Amino acid sequence: MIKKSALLLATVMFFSILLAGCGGSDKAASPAPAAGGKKLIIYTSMKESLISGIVEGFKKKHPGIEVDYQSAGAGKLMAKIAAERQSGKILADIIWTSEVPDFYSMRKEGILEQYKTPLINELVNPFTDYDGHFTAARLGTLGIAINTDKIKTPPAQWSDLLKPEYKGAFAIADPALSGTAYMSVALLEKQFGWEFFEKLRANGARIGKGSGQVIDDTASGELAASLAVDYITNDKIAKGAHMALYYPPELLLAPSPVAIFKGSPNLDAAKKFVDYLLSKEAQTLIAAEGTLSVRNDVKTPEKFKMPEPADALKRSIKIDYVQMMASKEATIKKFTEIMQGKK
Amino acid sequence: MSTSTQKMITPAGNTLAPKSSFGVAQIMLFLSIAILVIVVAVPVLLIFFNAFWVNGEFNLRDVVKIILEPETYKALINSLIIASGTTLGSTIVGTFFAWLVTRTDLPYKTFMKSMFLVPFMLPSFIGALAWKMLLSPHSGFINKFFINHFGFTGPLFDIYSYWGIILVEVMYLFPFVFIQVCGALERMDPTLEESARISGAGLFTITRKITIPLVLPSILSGALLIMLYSMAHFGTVAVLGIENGIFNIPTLIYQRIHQSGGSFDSIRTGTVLATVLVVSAALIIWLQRKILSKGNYQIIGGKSFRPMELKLRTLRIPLFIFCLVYIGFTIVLPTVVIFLVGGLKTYGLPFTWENLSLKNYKFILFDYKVTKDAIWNSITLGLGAALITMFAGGMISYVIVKMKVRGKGILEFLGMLPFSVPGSVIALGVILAWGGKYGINLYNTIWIILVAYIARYMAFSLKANSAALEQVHDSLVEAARSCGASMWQTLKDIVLPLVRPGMLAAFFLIFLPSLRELTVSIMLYAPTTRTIGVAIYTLNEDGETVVSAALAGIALILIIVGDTLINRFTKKAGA
Amino acid sequence: MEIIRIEGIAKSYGNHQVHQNLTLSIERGECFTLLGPSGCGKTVLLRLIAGFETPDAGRITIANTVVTDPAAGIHIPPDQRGLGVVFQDYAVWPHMTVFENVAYPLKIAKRPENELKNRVMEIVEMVGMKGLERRLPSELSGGQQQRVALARALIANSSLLLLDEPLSNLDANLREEMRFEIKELQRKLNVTVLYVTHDQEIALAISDRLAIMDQEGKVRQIGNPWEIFERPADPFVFNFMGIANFVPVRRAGEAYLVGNGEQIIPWEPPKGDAPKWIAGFRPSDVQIAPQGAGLRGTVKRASFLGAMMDYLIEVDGAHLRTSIETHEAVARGLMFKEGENCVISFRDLLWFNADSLAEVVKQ
Amino acid sequence: MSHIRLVNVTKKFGEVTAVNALSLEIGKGECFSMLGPSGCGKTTTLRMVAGFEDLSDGEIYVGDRLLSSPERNYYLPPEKRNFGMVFQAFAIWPHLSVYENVAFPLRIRKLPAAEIEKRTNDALRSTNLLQVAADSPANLSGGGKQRVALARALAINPDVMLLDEPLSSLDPHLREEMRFEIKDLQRKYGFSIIYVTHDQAEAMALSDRILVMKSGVVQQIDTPLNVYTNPANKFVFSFIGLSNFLDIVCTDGKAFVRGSNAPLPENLTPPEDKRGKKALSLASRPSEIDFVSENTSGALRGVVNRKAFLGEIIDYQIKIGEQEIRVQKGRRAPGPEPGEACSVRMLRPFWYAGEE
Repeated sequence: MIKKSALLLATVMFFSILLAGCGGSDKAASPAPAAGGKKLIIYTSMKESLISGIVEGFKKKHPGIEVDYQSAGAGKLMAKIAAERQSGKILADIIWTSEVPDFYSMRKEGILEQYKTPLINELVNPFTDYDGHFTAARLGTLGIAINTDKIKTPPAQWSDLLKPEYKGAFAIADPALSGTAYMSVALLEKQFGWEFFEKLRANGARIGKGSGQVIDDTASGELAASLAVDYITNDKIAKGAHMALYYPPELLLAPSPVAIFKGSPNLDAAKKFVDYLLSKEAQTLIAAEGTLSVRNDVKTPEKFKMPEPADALKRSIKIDYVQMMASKEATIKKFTEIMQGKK
Repeated sequence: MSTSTQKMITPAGNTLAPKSSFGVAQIMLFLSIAILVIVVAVPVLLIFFNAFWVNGEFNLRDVVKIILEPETYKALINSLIIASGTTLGSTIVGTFFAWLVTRTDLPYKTFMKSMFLVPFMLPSFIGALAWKMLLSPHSGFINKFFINHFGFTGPLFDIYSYWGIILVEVMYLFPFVFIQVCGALERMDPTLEESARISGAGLFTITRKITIPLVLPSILSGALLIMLYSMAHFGTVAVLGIENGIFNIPTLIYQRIHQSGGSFDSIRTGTVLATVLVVSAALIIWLQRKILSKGNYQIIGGKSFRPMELKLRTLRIPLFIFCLVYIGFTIVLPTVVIFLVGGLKTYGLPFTWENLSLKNYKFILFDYKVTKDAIWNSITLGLGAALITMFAGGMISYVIVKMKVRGKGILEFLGMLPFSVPGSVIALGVILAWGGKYGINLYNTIWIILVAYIARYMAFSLKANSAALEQVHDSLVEAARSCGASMWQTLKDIVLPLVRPGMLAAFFLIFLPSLRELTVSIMLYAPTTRTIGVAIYTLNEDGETVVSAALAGIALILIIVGDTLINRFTKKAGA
Repeated sequence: MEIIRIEGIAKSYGNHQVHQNLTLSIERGECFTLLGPSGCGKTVLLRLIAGFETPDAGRITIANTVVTDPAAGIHIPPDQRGLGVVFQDYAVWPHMTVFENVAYPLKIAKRPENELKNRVMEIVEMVGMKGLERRLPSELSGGQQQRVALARALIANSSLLLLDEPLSNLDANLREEMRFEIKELQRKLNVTVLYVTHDQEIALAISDRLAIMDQEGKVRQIGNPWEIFERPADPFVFNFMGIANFVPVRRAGEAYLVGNGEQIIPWEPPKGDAPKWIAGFRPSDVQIAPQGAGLRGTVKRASFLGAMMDYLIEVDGAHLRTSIETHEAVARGLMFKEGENCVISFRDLLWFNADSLAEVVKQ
Repeated sequence: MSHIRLVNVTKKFGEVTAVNALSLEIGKGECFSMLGPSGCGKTTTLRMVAGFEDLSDGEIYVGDRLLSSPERNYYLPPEKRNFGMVFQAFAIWPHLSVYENVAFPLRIRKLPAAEIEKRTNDALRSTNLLQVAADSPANLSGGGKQRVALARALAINPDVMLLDEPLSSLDPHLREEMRFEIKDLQRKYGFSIIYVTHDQAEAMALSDRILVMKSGVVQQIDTPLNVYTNPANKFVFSFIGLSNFLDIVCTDGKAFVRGSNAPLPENLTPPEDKRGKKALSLASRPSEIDFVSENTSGALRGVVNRKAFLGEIIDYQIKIGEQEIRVQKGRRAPGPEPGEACSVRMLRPFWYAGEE
């Protein structure tokens, strides 16, 4: 009896493993046909709530094209791309993240396909050196998210963060982990200099983890306020979090460029996706998530109380992305040193 | 049989038979060495190699430089502080509870004993997540409760601290000591204590002078196991430490690799850190051997009377309540919090009916690609690693335990290697070995995680299989040979059926922990290859607290169901 | 006709030389015992014959076929030697029933189902296990497991049976019973048995011939039980075969005096003119009396052991033991108390060279 | 003079009565053995004396001092009883040296250092352990460990020594040696011994008196010789030494060996009080049977089934009727060969009630 049941179990396990093995190879194989030109693969750092709707919309519009996407932090995606390049084949066709300097370096390394979208004239373009290698598909903004239970007077200026209300309760995501956080640190430094961070530090500000986590910590009351990405914050507010997002006059704008990899076997489909992404339909979806569209003809829903895209661009702190790319490590190091009080 | 006797008489028999059995032994030995070399030895050696050789030259100066960097040096110190604190705490807690459930008249002892084993199943990083929700300084439920209701101006306890990390690790690691000490106390010859009593010693004197010194080797071996584990542990420190700038070696390696974007420099820093970790681990193991060899007492034997029970008298009920409270705090409370937070619309909302739903759970299981993939990945990885390791480990153990072939010594050494290599080191080694530098690039695929799991869990399989094989006395095999069975027939008819329970044990010993694995996977995952552990961790890092809590809840259910099924099954098989 | 011939076998493990130039032969149809203290290499020899070990040098021939000869590169594996082996720990496969265990050799030999079944039932009945065929070994006693092992070794009709201390894990009563059964089966089936043991009582009871081996693996004596017990080749054999008294005797002119006293030993003197001798005798070969002719001594210790009375007697500094059946002692008034004087004489006595004793004492 | 006194001692484990109303007195300096098959209650009795088990009923005294009495709700814990005890598995503390093991009971008693040293060394000297005093007991042989256990028990100079199968873990040679040593120590120190064993030869060699026990009930308390030569019942007869039992059937006033139709010889008839019984058991010891000529009075006819040369002894199996008995003779005694018919005479037959 015992022997039988042991045998049975062993058999069951054996077959389950066979199945699992097949399943596993299916998965491993799934990107392969894409490389052969069947499935369009998108690597993006956009959160599920943003990307899934857009992909669904694209599928509806182009039923013949199969699309799959992988959503992860920009750093993780870049590491994967680096590894894929080593093995000689980038599995993705399209990349869409918020880490602008990455696009500059990829352009420099020549792995991006040049595609000047016909829609370019309808768009708000933050890149003065636009040449079609990448196109901004969203204008991310960062503001001050506050926990409305803890902070009663909305912040109007960046310098409000130095008030006692925020003492020991404000955080910026770790720029080593989050691309947007790095962007904001660089922008704020450009505008206000390191002494702004030194003052923040003096008021007990600290480094959080990921850009999402500081927002969740603000929602939970662990933080009174944080430097927050628009659509993540707005998503939580929509779900009932006791938060509000405010923009000081000097706006932190982090464009999210989209690009096609050189040698993509799905070039046609990739171009169609880029165009779809920039279309009014997709941009409306983007705006509905609580972030800024790149189209002037798309209005962000009123409830988010966000600036117009063109206006936002005008208000934003300007920076030289190429130079920013070069000084990334030094900036992060300096920031960390200041915020951890090592200096 | 007469045919075989005839065959023996004919000279043909002599030339044919001996060659074939010789070949089998050699093939198995070769395969075993090959597996261990490829899976374990090469990755580990590559770490050393890459740490000390730069551009083909031996370079110690860079190594020293890296180690002397404040961050590295601090991480090493942190690793030591956390590991020591955890070891000390767990040893005290584990020994105390083991003593309580084996040597006293505590009520419901067997139930208590099984409850104290529960934390063994719970992944400590999920525990850390739960405790973060309970004790983060401003929003932790317990801290908030005290601030709101008792007029506390600050938090009762700040979990983002050394104390917090150590506390959480103690809660989930103490069973290592508990199990060892319980076992030793249960097996201990009760007349060792009785003879002390008749010598005139009271019960407390006996506990102090006889019982504790005698189980000291077990206590130590459990303690060092914890030390080893804690030194190389990623999850708890990642969840609770990074916030406050507390890094240990694994989290620092993770951060470096994460930031590398594929650049080799940071991997190299990683290799130096990993070397430090391996050296510390080797030191700990050496220490353990040294201490154990000195005090490995034979304390089993004699007629088994019921061991004497210390009457707790007035302390009986208070200690019972204390145990219940401990269990409530370490097991029930965190689990409940995980499930409740997993049901929230968004983190930070109070637990009211309108805020709670099963939507997140549904989302994770049916809609969310990341988590769906993660669950599927973990299950297939677990099954794959368990199955491969079960068979490979079975074969290797057979060669080590049973076969008399030349070259076995190497195998024994290689077989010991996986026991001493921490998970994050294996991960790094696997990146070096399979990252494309040597022709095969598995980086960013699921296969690299599989390879790493196999390397990491080989030790478990070797242990379980060897234990099973030790039980198969040589004479059982020889009896079959003398009955006319060839070596293959003997393996098939006698050895395999007898070690099947051991192989099954190995399978589950690997399958279950790999379901919740984090330390290795976090270093190796790619966007497409998240495991459950990685998904929980990254979702939490991304601020998807409620989703990550819900996934953690589902992981807990998976683990508990799996464990229960296995206990059922093994009990049935054992009966 | 010999069935096993062992010629010049050498075997060592590391630095430990177990056998050196060992030569031995075993006749067809006999029950031959290798008897020696633990560690004497008797089990190693059995394993060499069975093929579980290979010798460093020498040759083993079974039924005129050379089965192992390292010089010629011959090593026939155990499964091709056609032997039955019974192990000390039974080695009954725990996952198989009694029937499956016993049937295994025939299954390996691919015998037809029908023949297999009949043969198994026959042999199971022969060893007294009828009705237990469906049991698992865990449901059997030690003695029953040993019977299964025996049946398994017998079923293939091999003409040679190797038994490695098969009874040492059984309790005393069972051991006694089983040794007779083995002997009877051997006679009935007319097989050759090579029996390895350290228990001299079993060896005497079961063997046609036995070889006594010493710690170094050397064969001290080969002979039938009577020869071994009554005509030991040396003190080692004498000592090994039962409780032995060794009393120092010194020559003083023509007289041979016991211990350090002046009493003349009442036995015919040794042949030879060495000044020092050892008188060896069994406790039962000593006659004790309250007075009369013989050596005068004192009872140092009187132990009542049930059927026997055991006395330790001192004669002029030499100590010796005697035993006498209790009923005889009671009937003849020989119940001595400690401290009483007595007189002893001998029924039998062997003379040993005083030097040859040294090694026995060492042990 | 009685030293240890057990009055009506009873021990129950749940429904099972392990020891039933046991009363006995042991004299000062006496060596008293409790003998019986495993599970007969002998160890439980010893453990009650030691204080490891509570009594269900009855009282235990040493001299005038009460040790245990459930009735009076009195129980002196083992550590206060001042006994020496030696356990089967030695129970030597492996983490302490030989010296420290022996000194332990003295240290517990907080004696002055000089006193501890003297008494420890005395005990070590008596047990021939002085030269290994500093060693770890792990390096000692079984006999050495048992000596340490003895020395430890001796160190406090106890009045009473409790020995729980102290020799059964040793090999036969050592067992014999150690039992003489125990006896010597007793002579030297003059303590009383309560000795628990299932080995009858050991009990007989060592004891002044033996208690034979079965299922918690005393069968006989007597000197070793009396227990052997005048066993109180069939159980005692069978438990002490080798024994033969022949089933005897009585019909029409005549007695037959079961399976034989020849009535028993005249000189071998059941005693008066047993003649009415239908089934009897004729008991004899293998060493107390002689081969005699056919017409000897009281001889039984049989056939030699088997003859085994065991060295000192030749062991015969004789078939009488359908039953077998064993006969053991010295190796010099003449005897029949297998297959021969023979006549045997029992020197001291015993009659017991048989199973009908």
